[in-house]
Amino acid sequence: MDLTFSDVISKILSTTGFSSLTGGHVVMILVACTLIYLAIWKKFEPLLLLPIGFGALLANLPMSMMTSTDEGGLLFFFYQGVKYEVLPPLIFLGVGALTDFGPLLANPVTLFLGAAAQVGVYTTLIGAVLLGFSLQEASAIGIIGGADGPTSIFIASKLAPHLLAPIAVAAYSYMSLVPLIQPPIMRWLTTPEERKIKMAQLKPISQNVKILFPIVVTIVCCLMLPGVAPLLGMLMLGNLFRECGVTARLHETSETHLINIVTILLALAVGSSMTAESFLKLETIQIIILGLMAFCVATAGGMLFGKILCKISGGKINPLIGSAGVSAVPMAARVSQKVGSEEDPSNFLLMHAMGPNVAGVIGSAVAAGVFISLFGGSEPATTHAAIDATTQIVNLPVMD
Amino acid sequence: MDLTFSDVISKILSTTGFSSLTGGHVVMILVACTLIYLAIWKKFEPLLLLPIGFGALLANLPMSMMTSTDEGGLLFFFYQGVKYEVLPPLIFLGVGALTDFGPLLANPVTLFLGAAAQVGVYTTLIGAVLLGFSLQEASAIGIIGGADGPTSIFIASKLAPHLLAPIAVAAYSYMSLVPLIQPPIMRWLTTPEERKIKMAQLKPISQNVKILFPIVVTIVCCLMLPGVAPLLGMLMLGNLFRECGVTARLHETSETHLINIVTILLALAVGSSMTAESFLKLETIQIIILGLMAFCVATAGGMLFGKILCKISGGKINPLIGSAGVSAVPMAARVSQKVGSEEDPSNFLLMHAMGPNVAGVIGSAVAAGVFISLFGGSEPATTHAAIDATTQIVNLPVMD
Amino acid sequence: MDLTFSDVISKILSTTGFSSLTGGHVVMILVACTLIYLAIWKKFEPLLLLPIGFGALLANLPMSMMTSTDEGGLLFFFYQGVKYEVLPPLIFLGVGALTDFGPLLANPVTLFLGAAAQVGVYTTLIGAVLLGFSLQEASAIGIIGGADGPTSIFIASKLAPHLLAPIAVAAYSYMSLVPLIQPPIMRWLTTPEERKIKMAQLKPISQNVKILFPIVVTIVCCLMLPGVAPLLGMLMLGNLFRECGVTARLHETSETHLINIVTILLALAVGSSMTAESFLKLETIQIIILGLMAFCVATAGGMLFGKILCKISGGKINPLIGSAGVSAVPMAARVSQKVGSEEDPSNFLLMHAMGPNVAGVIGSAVAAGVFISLFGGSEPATTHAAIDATTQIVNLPVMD
Amino acid sequence: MDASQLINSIVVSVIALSVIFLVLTILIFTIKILVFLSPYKAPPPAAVKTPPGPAARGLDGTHIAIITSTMATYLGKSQNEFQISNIKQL
Amino acid sequence: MDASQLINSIVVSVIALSVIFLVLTILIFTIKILVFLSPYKAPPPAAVKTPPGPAARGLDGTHIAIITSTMATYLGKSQNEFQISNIKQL
Amino acid sequence: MDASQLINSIVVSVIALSVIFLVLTILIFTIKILVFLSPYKAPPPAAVKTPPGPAARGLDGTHIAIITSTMATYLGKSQNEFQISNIKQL
Ligand code: NA
Ligand code: NA
Ligand code: NA
Repeated sequence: MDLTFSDVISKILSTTGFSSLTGGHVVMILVACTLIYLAIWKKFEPLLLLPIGFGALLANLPMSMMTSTDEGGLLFFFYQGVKYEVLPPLIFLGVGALTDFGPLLANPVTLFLGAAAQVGVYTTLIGAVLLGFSLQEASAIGIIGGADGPTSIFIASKLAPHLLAPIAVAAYSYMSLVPLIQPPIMRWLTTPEERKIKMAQLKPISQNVKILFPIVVTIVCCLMLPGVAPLLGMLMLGNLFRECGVTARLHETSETHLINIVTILLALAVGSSMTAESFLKLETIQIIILGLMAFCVATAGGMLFGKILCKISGGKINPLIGSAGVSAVPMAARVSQKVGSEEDPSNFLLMHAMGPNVAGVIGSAVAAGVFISLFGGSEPATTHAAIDATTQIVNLPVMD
Repeated sequence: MDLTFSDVISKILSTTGFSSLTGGHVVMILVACTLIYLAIWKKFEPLLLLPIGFGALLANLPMSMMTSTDEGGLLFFFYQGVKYEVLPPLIFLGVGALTDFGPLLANPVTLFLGAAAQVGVYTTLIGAVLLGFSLQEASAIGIIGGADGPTSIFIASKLAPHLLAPIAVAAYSYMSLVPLIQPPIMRWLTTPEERKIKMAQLKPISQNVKILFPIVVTIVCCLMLPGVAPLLGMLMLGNLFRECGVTARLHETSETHLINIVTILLALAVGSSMTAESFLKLETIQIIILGLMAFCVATAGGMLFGKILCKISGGKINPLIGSAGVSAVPMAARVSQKVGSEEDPSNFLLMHAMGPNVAGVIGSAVAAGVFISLFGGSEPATTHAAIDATTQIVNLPVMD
Repeated sequence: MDLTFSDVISKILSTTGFSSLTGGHVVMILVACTLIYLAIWKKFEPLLLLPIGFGALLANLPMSMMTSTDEGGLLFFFYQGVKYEVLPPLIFLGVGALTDFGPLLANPVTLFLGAAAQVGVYTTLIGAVLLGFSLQEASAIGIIGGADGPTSIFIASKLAPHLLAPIAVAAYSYMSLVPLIQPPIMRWLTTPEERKIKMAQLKPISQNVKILFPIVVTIVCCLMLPGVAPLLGMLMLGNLFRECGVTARLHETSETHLINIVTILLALAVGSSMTAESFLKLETIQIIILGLMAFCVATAGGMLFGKILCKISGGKINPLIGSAGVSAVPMAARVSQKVGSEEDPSNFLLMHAMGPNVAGVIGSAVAAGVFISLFGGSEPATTHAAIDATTQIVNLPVMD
Repeated sequence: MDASQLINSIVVSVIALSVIFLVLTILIFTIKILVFLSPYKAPPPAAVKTPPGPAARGLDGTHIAIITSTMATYLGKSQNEFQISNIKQL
Repeated sequence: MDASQLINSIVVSVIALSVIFLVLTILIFTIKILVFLSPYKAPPPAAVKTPPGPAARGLDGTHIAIITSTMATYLGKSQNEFQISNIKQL
Repeated sequence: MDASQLINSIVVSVIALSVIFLVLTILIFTIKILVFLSPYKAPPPAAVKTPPGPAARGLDGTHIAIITSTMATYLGKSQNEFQISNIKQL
């Protein structure tokens, strides 16, 4: 059989991306470039949004076999780490290694602020149900208000994997927008006098307490909400590596190259799920609006509880640190500092705001645990998923 | 269908860990906390025992799906790296990159001390058979006397996976106890005159010998005992990265972040296999007692052969370096140094003891190879395992 | 049942490698040692050829279960990363993070030199077809002329996996021989006057162009040749991490520990495929000869196009930089510098040669994309491979 | 969406938020107990605490202080403004 | 190997090389457009640009220049021949 | 456990230990051959052996020696007690 010039040319033409480029691809390429633009030039969570955007770009170059569902493709393999929920806990291992819970331990009452900010999760849940989402979907959307990327990805891949991409993008985008979203709400809910409150210096904490804290939190929380064990357990293990003083090697690796490698794989995988079919839907716009609402209500929830604590403590707690309860570490704490110092430049709230800030991480992990307890273990779904997994693995093609 | 408050509350209550907490769980949580305590406050091999203990803690928080057999759980995935024997060889790659075989090459006769210390492996094997263990199980228990964590895990997961957890815990615990276990035996078996022997300075070794050594060891040992290839091959490759002088990048990665990442995964996986059913058994206590015996006899074996070498060499070899043949690098070598300098503070045995110390690593790897040759390849077991593996992989559920 | 001494001894003897050592094994062990020798003492691409050689050594120690096809063996697992084409793109992520495309952007016409050097690929392809190879095989052999290890491995594992080992070895060996292969051809094809041409200093390039370049290249090339997306996409993502200025963490990890870890796994996997059956064939010798031809013709192609550019530009471009179009970064560029400075010691061509040098990487990635478009997606092959993969995965034994 | 879904979501929200407050309240008390059991003790003030690196190599803080003050004298600068950190023993 | 395979390989080669030149030509024009749209602008010359590390810690280039010239004087060496890079503020 | 298991375990132990001694004896002879074939040669004493870093950058050992001795003079310390390792050429 002879190949003629026209045979070969038509073969090449038929395999270019142009031959199957659709409007959906073009729009998604623009969306991907927008994410990359926001990451690089607007510094929106670049460590996540840049590879998410690049993954989305690759996934939407037609015929490149780079979507999360192209079996045997490169990003398909990375996506398995999201689907089987291996990568988000490893990110949390690094987050734990990077987190100093000292300010929280010095002022444990700020844990309430991390709890109060979760009110954003539930108003959003109710809003999502009103818009017609199922309870599972609404829960995954609500957790955007937790302002915690890995938690959002973990819950979305568990309860509503078809909404993973918009939820992850909304979560990371709004985390970057915290310095714009929060200050108006914070000023609106506080009086200048409240904003001027100076807080007493934090008590130092003994090393033993810092070491025991992650162990105790793991036992208490995972006994009550077992579904949160992968996330919270890894977060606390990372923190234990940090505080125990005898595992410097593991601490260093967890907070540098391990979290970096996992971030690259996770972000590309999330990006690879951003196909036109999954992203260009009314639901995406609804999720983006609901996500904004989640952040706003979470901020307000933290602030209002901050005001309550202020009253109860006899004016010793500045309500501005309440907004840091949304987590979004450390941006939200910096916002508290900034809004406070606008009123009184000599007011240093940063360390005080770090307490509710890291409390917010625990708070949304606990919120995630409640959702898993409620919706996570239904028997039929697992069976169905097992069949799914079987089919996927045994049909895995070698790409050639 | 409406959810009532009582529905939701009972759903949450039914999914708390308390609902299925057993006495076994409580005891194992205490065991896990004990391991963490020993790792942090007693500095018992913290790089391994801390994550092992934490993995055991997570595995025994009921319903958290964190045991090594909870298909689809996080630690289940890590455990596959133990089960398929990928992680221990990668640890050995890093160990090789960290090991200087120079003192061994300068005094190759010390390899005999690494061989003699394996006598602990075989007396323990016989003891285990006397207690009713099968030959395979007894071999896996005996290798605790090799004082080499990755080798113990490798052999246990091959010959007696149901005993993996107690074997790993015993191996790492006793390695930490070497400074307590060895000195009485060493003093009891030597005279003050012997302990005062000063050894001649080690000859320098040419770089070419250091480069050729790992290659030659690989060829010789793997030809004679092919089953040891994954362990010994990776150990020697790591050492070749170190000595060859042209792969500094690979050497650095092997001895830092690669071994650290693998250590985290391996230790969590080992910990996740510590369930009440597998750990709270008479066998565990037997293994712990046999393991102590293994260390003691191994120390004595090395010492006695050290005395023989002392005689043969006309008093040029201090028998105290014999105890370093158990491996437990570098603690055992430091113990030789310490016991020697107690008798004569000007006696520096450390570098001399490093020879038998690294010889002990090779010795127990060779011992492992013999076990694999004898018990490793029986056809029915493999077939059975293949069916097992198939079942496990095709039934892998997505967790949700 | 009693084990007698003779039982046990015969069991051990029957499981030594000697019992099944063949001439093929011996020859391959010598080949492996030759590769290790070349890597260490002749500094032939030691980061790759040392672990390739060591992997080949382990694979050919009989009964060690270390070949790429020994299901359940250690290197079998690493080999899956080659087979499913996960590892080469991750190497390219690191290569992109290490590459400065500035000289190319300052003088974009040098991209033509990277294209012209691909002529070596196609003359080799034709030569391979003349020797009886199929078109797919010939394409995989031809890409050796691209002088790019990961590209060669990627294409070989896609189009001709049975030729992977000789192709990878030839590619890396000849890359090391560039300083010997190229200068005679370069001197033969140029006049002393041409070699003395001094080039104008490169224009500086704005940071925005450096950031936009990897994004645009990805879109343009992957739209036209979607099959190249895993390789080129990762290359460009790595470069984006480097240039964007907001992802320093990911950049550092990509260019150090991630690429190092992947290199170890990839090289061992490639080495593990070097069995006597796959390597000791006439085809290997043919591939080695064809590979040399590929490098020579590629060099000549780059030189001749360099002469054309020299003419067109009115003598402003020194044709010596053309040979750098073969890629083999940065050796080929250094060769251009060296041959130029031999003629005139004040002539600094290095930075000018870096343009075609990195262009050669893009050029051979594009050449790979054309091959994938032509031969990569035939339906029957994929089906067959899927069945293969299924069989392999479901039959995976636990080694014991 | 029917009314029952809305009611469900409200029920879930109220209970979930209560659970969060319950869990975090338990954590607060746990922390207070921990802090009570293991209060912070200020470390005893080390008389002349020196950087461990050089000291371990035989160069103690005194040498560094001498070098620093010598250079400070020549430079007319406060000794607090710079630190010599890379002196190694041969 | 029959003649048709040879012809096939030549056809493939010619077209593939053409495609490469086509793709890279497009890239060249793309680069030229990018460079045209975003030309290089020299950064404004910073009056006394100092290494960021020490400066950020309160030691500016002046201090380093003084130390350097002092040592250079004693050593009779050009100041271009060495650099003090490891002074940190305590 | 019956007696045969015990006998088996003793047989296995004796043979295994013998194999270990056999293998390690072979290794000892291999090492001795390697050391014989490639004996250690002391590197020729470089007249003024300097750290490669600075030397490669144009600063040879002489400069460092001068700086070291100058500082040593001022500090009244032996030159063996410290090392300047971080001078880089600009
Ligand atoms: Na939160
Ligand atoms: Na040992
Ligand atoms: Na190339």
